[in-house]
Amino acid sequence: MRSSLGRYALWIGLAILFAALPHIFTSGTSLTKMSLMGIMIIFALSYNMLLGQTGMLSFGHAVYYGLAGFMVVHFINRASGGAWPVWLPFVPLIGGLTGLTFGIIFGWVSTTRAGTAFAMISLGLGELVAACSLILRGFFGGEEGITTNRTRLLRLFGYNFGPQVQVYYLIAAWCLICIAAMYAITRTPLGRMSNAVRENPERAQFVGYSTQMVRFLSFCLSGFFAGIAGALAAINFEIMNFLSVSAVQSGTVLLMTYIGGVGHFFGPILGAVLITWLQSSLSDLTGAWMLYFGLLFIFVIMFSPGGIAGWIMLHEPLARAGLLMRLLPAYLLIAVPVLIALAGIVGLIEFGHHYLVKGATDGTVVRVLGVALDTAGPWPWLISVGLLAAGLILGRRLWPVVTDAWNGASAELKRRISA
Amino acid sequence: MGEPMLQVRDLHAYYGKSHILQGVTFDVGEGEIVSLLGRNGVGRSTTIKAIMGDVPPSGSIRFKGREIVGLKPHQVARLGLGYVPENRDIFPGLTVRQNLLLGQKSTRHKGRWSVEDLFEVFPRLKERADTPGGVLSGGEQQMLTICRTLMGDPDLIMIDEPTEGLSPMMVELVGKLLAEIAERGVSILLVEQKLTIALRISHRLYVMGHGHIVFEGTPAALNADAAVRKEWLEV
Amino acid sequence: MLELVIFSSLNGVLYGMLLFMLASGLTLIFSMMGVLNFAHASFYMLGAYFGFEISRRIGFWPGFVVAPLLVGAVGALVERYGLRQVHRHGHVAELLFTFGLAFVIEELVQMFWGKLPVDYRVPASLDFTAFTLFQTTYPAYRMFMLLVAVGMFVFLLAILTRTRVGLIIQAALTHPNTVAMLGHDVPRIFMMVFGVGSALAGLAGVIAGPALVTQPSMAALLGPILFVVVVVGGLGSLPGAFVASLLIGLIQTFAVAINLSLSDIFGSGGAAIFGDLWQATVAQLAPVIPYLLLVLILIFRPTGLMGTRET
Amino acid sequence: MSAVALSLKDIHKSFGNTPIIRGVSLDVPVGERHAIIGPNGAGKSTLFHLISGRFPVSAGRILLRGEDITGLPPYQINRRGLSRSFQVTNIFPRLSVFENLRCGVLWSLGYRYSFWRFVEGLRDARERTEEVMEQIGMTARRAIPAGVLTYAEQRALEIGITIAGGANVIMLDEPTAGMSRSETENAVELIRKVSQGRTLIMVEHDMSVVFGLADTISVLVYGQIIATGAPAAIRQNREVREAYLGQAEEH
Amino acid sequence: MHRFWKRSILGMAAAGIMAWGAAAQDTIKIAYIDPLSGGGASIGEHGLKHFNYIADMVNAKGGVLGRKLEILPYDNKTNPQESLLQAQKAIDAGARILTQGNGSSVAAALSDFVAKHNERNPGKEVIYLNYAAVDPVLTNDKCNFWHFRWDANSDIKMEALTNFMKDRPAIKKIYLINQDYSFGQAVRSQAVTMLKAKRPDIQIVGDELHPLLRITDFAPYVAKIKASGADSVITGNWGQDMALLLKAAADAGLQVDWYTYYAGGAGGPTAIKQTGLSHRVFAIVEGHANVPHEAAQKTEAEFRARTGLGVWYPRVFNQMAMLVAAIEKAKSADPVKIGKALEGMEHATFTGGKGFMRADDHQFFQDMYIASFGPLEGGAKFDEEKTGWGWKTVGKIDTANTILPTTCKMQRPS
Repeated sequence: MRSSLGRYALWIGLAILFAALPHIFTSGTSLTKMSLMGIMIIFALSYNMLLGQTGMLSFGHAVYYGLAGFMVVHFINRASGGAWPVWLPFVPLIGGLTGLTFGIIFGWVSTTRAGTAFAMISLGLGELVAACSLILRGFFGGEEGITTNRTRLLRLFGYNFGPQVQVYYLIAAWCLICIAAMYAITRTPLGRMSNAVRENPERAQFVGYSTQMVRFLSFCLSGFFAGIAGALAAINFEIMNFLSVSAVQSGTVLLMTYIGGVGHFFGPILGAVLITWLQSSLSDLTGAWMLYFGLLFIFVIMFSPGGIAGWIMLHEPLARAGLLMRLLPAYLLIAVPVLIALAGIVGLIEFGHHYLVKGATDGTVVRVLGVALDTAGPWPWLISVGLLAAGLILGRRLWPVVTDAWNGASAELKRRISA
Repeated sequence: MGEPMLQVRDLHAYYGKSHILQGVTFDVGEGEIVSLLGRNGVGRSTTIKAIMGDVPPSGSIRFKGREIVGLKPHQVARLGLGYVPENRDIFPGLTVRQNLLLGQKSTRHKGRWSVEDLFEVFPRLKERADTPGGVLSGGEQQMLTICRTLMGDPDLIMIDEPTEGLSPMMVELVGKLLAEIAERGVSILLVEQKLTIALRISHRLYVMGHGHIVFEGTPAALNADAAVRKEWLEV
Repeated sequence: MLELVIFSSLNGVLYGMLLFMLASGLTLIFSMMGVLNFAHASFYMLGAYFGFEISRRIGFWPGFVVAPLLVGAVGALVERYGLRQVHRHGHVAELLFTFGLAFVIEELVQMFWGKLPVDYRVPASLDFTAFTLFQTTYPAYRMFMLLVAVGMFVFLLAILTRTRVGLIIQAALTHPNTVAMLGHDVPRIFMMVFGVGSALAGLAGVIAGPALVTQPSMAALLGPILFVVVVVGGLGSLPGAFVASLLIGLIQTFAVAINLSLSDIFGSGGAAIFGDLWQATVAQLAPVIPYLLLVLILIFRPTGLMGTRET
Repeated sequence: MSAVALSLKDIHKSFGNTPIIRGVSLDVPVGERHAIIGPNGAGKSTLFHLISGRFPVSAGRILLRGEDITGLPPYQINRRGLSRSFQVTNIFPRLSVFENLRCGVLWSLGYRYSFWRFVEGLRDARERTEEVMEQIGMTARRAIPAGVLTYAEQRALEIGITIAGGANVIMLDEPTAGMSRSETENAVELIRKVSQGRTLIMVEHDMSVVFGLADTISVLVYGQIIATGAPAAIRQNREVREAYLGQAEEH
Repeated sequence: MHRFWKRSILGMAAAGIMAWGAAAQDTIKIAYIDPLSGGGASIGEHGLKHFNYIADMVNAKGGVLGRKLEILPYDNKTNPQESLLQAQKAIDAGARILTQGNGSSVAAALSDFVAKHNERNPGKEVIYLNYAAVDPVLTNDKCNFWHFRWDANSDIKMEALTNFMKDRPAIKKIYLINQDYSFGQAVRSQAVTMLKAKRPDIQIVGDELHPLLRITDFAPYVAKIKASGADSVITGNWGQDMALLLKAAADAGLQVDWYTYYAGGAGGPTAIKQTGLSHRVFAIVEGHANVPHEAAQKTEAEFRARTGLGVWYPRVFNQMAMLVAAIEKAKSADPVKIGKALEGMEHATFTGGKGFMRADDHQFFQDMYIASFGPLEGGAKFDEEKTGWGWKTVGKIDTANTILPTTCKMQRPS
């Protein structure tokens, strides 16, 4: 049995981290980004309750996030100026309940089916709501969406939640609560039976559980947390519009969760942080950021279906045994060709992007590290392809070093365990 | 040529974690009818699937002097090994004739059998040439499956439980077909649970039990060996 | 009114046939691999862009022939080096792979051809009026599209039912293992079907490109509707896909022509409860109808109209 | 006569036009170990699926200790005290041995769908799981994901899950299929142990297992039961011999 | 220089170099927040070229108050929430002037964001210059002091358009087809009201709203238009909805006049050329390439030579010129002072007319043109999208005839 201190250390550490972050990254941008990350962490974790925990692939999860966000915007607008005695920090609950309500309604409809049929129903429901969001202007506010002002509610301890940093702490607190709650749920009978339903729905039936009921309850809970995320988004941005319920938003949370890794609880957290960061930062660097994004996704599916978390956790037993250092030389070695190949790919995409997208108006010449390269000529292409090829060939050559190191370390691990 | 047509040596195969075949060795000679007997779950079907390349085995399988371990099923089939699966797997939406034509590996290759030949052996099939395979009776389906494989002109045909679930009359018909097959110079490896046909038409028999060959000999020898029958075959 | 009905029918059938050109490939691929290919509409878009690129260099007709072949080749490569590798990770991974692929193709298309619609023209040889009815002209190119779509349907049917390759494909759809045992190279057949399915989508793109608009969102516009078609028709059922394509084509077209709203029928009383929904006309709701149909079908008749297996 | 645990009343089942089960009636008394044997394709597994609610019957009634369970979904039948294993190993591959067994325990202890208490905190569930784990001899393997166990271990786990919920009626579908000799012997021991005080219905091909375990044997051929009786009687039954070995064989 | 490399290097450098930051104090930073990737990228990039061109022009003349203008591009992916994040980034980077144009949803979000930001961060105000978002609400119910708009809002455009149409007796039956969202609905309702007031004899034979950017084939709609017997169509459609609509109309041989807002938008000219609707498509604009104003023609030529594209946004020139004037007048780049200087400012427009920024609602009023698209004729020099066709003025509405009342009630900083 773990000591109770050990059990809580992680959570206390996380709380301290959340509290300390605004003092490390102080700019308004960082605060905004971190707030968004907090929201996305909740959203991605709620999505993983479906995909990772219960094995339900949904293409319409944004419905619960978005609808809750809209509901909260309306709620704040109604309650503004002290009309209703509510404090902002409790408003996310309204979102959660909205998500739950729609989770119950749509979940009742869609969890009667599993697998591809479920995925298709979720797609259909998502498209339905998205299409309605442009028709029902009263609720969704048309293309502009609906704005609100979070400072108009009653003050709590003198905070009006105008400054971003206050909102950050509000989000951080909710994020912590939701992470803990969702983690806790994985450790309850329902959480475990969700896993069982994911693994083997038939068997789950034969130990007394209605798979439909398990899926339905997971779906509702997932809707609840997605609703909280949506509410926090509404509070953070003070605006909701039709994009929040759209397929794009549903797709984004799917990508986040999958890239982060569906097999481990912390995977979606990684994914949410990474993808949020990439979305707002990569676009500063390159107009082709979406392409990188898509390629990363395909790469993960093909070579690391467990996502980043899966890859990390592959090393966990080794790390525990203190054998990780044995892999380091091999990893450093393979990093060289990987980086070379990556440079080649980036070159191809960036030169391509420049030549095709900007060449006509901005000229075809690119300066890289002070060297002018004309993308209309062969050189940039030859260099990129050369780098890519060199990286691939070298990587192939060096790959056995990695497998040897891996096998060596695993063998050592086995030896130690059996010893 | 000294080597038998099919030569299986020390064959091992796993199904998941389960060690199904634990060193199976046997031969089928040219023109020979050999039966592989045994109860359910002893690995008879796995043996055939391993030969066909459907289950990855270790060990050696030589067919017509060529090592075939590692080949894909369609490559094995093209070498002249025919397989009639136990569950029949006829294509229910296609007509009888279409099912037969599918057995041909290519339209150019003319083998020992033509559709007309087979219709002659099985007039029932001819009558039903244009009905969908799915509506045939069990016995008719069995005949169709064997015929379909024959259309591929195999040199050796492996048949998994051809008499399973068939009426005595049908069993007789199948027996007749097997004899006809052998007559045209095709070797047969018959996989059976029941002794009925096997004892009657086989040149040699193998009995399998739990991943091994536990008996090898003529039908007469098996008939004489009550211990083997009781231990490995009977109720 | 009659005029509206006639032209709506013509347009509906045309749209339906266009859907079918895509749905047929999607259905075949689904039957084979059990995976709904999210990137299928992307192949349609690639077809249009390839067609455009070839037509502006050489001419429409070479593009008409070459572009689908190119798309088919791309599809085959995707199957061989993408999907087949992902297969071992399970269906979800396969589905997501095609999802990611659709994303990447859209980005690449935007990179190569830009976001704006490209100037993909109807060839001069088909740029005339086929007939005039009630003073409304019907362009020859649309007739041509209809012809190609019908031709393709007949061709596909013939291939599947009349040829040996078709037999093998039909058999491989249900019993891939058995077909392999009979000496047919099933993985190659799969690759081929994927390629042909993609090529059909490409062909649809080549002919739809000039009539509709060739632009990077054309895949995203059609993609979800395609799923509706194959699911409503019944997963894996080619006749089902055909019926559903026409059905949805006609529904979409006729819905546009109806200006009624709930408040027109039941009076404005319901507006208080249902808000804008009450006021929306059927024409406005037209894009919602297919998804409503999809959800209802999946709930009440999960096999689809003509399918045999549940999703 | 002792009470009847499971009673089948003229069960029929067809797939499309093909009848698979053609009128099976059977009474299994409480506490009996009952084996169903028969050649391939006789419909044994189908019969199991019908009883456990995996497939709906085409006609007939199924009574579990007098209660009609015909047409109920599997989980309802399970909750009424009937539990089954599968011919193809059917476990939760990515969950640990302990988790697998605990999944089998939870419902019977009344924890149902609760998401407000930690599963680790459920003392009775833990104890019951430990007990079952001990019984199937897998305590040492508790933390290992079920997917990486050996085949025989997986089969044992399968039995463990089946009995974990404490059902009175246990149905095992070919529990020893694919096992080696020694593994089979262990499995027979295990089955004997866990079926103590319960009603056991099993399908099995290995005759040594059947004759070693069963009190009563029913022979299913062509979707019909052609004989039911004590092992010795079945062995002598001429019809049974024919069904298994074919009628041509005489000596 | 290519942005990727530039940003990578800057990013690396920025970490440690405060001196660079100090030097940057001297520029007046204008954050350009529009789509630079994905769907709207090409439009966003083109807008950016206007700003860069003008900034270079201003800087070449020594800048403003001795300070150079610097345009900082931010990619908002046409997403309102993303825009707010990017706005925050821009503010962190020292930009106090934001500008944006693509999408009323983004504009509404930004306007709201700016108002709240200024309220919550007194002394750090930012100002928002809107060059293209036309939702009337921004200068009516949702107006605020920090938002200034140089494009005529959709009501004003309709006012101008109907003022033009009322003198065309040939117009008898009008069909309205618009996208089903706020802008399309605004176009539709204003058209109905204004036409009724100005030309009660005109019959509105159809009033269609279709889903936004979701139609692949407009043939069914065209069939309806045809069946209605309309002689003119008014549409606010843009993008693919415009192109597809025209295409379907040409296919069906529909012979009507098209009164549009955005026929000149990206892809529009290409589509019109394809359909062969020579001088049947009219657009309401504040200027076009072939307005015979010498300075404008010269700029147009220079701009085309430099970017390969035409001037889409004469209003960006107006906006920037007035910004410069306001900074000079206020002798400060402080947003509050700029805002006050801009209020009520009168200024010559790009095409030589007179315009003014109404203090009541921060809406700029200017001469409007009705232009038709067809083969170049009569000494017109510039075609569009390399089609060989160009715009021709067929009507001009003076500033005075574009003025509409506003409901704006604005709070001004003291």
